[in-house]
Amino acid sequence: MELKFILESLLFSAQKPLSVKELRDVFAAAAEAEDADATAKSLAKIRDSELIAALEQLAQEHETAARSYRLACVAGAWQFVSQPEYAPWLKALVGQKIRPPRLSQPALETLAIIAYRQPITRAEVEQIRGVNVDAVMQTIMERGLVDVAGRAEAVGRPPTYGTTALFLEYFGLRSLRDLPAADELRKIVVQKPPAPVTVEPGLATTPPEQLALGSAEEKKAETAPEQPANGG
Amino acid sequence: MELKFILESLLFSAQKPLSVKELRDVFAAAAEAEDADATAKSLAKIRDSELIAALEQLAQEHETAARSYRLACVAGAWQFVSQPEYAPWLKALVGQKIRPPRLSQPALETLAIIAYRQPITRAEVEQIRGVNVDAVMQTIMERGLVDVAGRAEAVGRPPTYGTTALFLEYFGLRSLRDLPAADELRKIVVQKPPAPVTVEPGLATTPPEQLALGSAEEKKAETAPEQPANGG
Amino acid sequence: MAEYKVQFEVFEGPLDLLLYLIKKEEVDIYQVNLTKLATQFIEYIDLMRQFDLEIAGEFLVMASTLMYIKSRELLPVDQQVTVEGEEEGEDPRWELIRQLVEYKKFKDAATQLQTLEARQENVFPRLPGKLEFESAAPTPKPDVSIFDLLNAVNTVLRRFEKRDDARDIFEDKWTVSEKIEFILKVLAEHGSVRFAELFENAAGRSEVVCTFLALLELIRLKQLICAQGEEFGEIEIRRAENAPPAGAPVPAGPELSSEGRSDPARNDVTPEPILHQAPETGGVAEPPRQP
Repeated sequence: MELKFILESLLFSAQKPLSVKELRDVFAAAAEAEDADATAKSLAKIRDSELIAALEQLAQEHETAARSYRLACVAGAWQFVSQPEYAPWLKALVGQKIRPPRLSQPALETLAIIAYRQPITRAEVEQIRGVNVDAVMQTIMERGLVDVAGRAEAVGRPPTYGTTALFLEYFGLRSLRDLPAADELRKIVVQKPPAPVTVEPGLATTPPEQLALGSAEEKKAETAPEQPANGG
Repeated sequence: MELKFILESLLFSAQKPLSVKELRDVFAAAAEAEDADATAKSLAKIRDSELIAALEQLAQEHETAARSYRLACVAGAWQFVSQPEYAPWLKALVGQKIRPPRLSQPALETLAIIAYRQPITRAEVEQIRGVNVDAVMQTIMERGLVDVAGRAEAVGRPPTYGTTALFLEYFGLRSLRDLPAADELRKIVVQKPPAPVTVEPGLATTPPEQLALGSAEEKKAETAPEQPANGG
Repeated sequence: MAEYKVQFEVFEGPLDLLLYLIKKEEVDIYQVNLTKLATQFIEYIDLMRQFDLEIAGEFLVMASTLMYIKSRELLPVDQQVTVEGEEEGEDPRWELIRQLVEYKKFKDAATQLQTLEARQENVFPRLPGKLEFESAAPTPKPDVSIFDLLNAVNTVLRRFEKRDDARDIFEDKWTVSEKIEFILKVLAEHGSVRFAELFENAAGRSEVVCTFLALLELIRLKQLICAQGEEFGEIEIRRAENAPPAGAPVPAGPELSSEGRSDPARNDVTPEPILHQAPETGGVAEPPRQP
């Protein structure tokens, strides 16, 4: 495997310009990996001069290929950049309002549970949904709808999750109090490990009713009209 | 300015895979810009077929150049991706790719059946696998790889299932046509041999060992129908 | 048997086990000796029981199909009966081979998907930094509403309730030993019982499987006799006349199963082949689905 192609793949995938030092660090890290092969190990201590020579050869090749992008070195950092003549279309691309993809049903369900039961641990969400939620939690966290809220007072102090400001924005809610009442969902009993004795009752194990809604909203919840079963 | 290079610069700069429709929208938007030049205007109403032809030519060129990346079409959207052999260094650069855990053997088998035979009912999947698939169906639906596709015209109108765009993305496929050996598996034609090998009638008392290999070998030699070997 | 112990594997289902046995023989699926296969399959099931592994209902259904195929073959030609309505195309041997070939192809396809899956783990998309032309446009409104969220709440609730029921009915209620007691009690009261009757009130698949396992166990312990008044008629189950005292039923153990198991290769007089015609009576072949 040629050094210049490894460098090319790194620069092509990097989100920012990379300096020779940063590239050298990547080679060192790759050689440290558990499953590092002979090639990776042989490049562990590559010299800056070799890197620079390979980078310059690479830049030359791309110059010759005369495509719509080239490899540039600016202030000592290397980066693939597009040629200026394509700016009109790139501007149009940036201006495009690309809708984020629709949330899947599992994502919505997980989101609903977290919204009504926050702060809640992953294990508790799984207990209610009855399935592993790793993939779906990752999606909604990546979308910025859910974030770590703290840690539960349970064994291992697992992280708890809650909804974000973006969640409210996403669903057009002013605050969590605006969530339509869903008493049933709040009532599902999730087995929590007993709280440590030192914790005051009402802190770690506070019933979700008290966390999700203020007591004023509790009344609202009671009188709330029948929820639409098939809305949306 | 060549269309393929404009497309290349767009895909080079885009932060997500772009579909033909999205690319068409970019050309339309660029033509609308105040300072749009003649080239931009001339591409305002470019046809999908032209775009696809240019994209395919572009992908071909990058394939031929045999660099460390290529232009890929996954689930109908185009994107530059790295060649797998550079993964050790890319992992060191951007960290392990975030991906849900690998699929289990039952999940893969069930997915394969649904992928090739969609739309298909749960009962039909079970008939092929010979086991209950409730749990595994839940897993792959949860992961968003499979979804309800409609209802069968059978008694009770049971739901039918099909694979999703995420399925194509997960396996890096352009479309269902890209499935390995698609034609063969969609409609499996099984040749009926003269007669399955069993014991000779009337030889009930013969121990099976004596019958098995001898007769099987003979028959094979005699008739040897064109069948894939059962190895692997 | 010893060789199995070395390479004891967990199989996805009966078809998977059959493919494994065929592969070991190194013959083409079309060339496989079904009688021998049936014997090996039953041996494997016995082995699983000796290891106290839970045997899925599907394995038992397949075992009965194989026993049926085998028992047909063991009859001299002039005594073989053509089942009413069974045409050329429905030869159970042929149907089994067709199923195996089809399953094998999908298993191969699954392997190819697995290769693609592993490959994709090493493919990194180019993820360039944001282009800087002007301030980014505001994020457009997503295509989702509060009603979608509520719908999701309702779905969770419905499924949660259903799941609780399911657990009560299917997981906690039935054990094989209870079913053994139940069968013995029925026989003590009525003397005999029709095979199908035992399954009439089954609440679901797992109860059917428990009852069936209980029957097999009692037959193995020589507590029961299965009799059939006429060919393909109803199977009747009676207490064995010289049955040893009913005592506590013993779970399957190595010494018991080696003593009590009939050699499936021989066409002997144990009731097993008759019992394995069960698919014809409609008793076990299609256990009711769980809701």
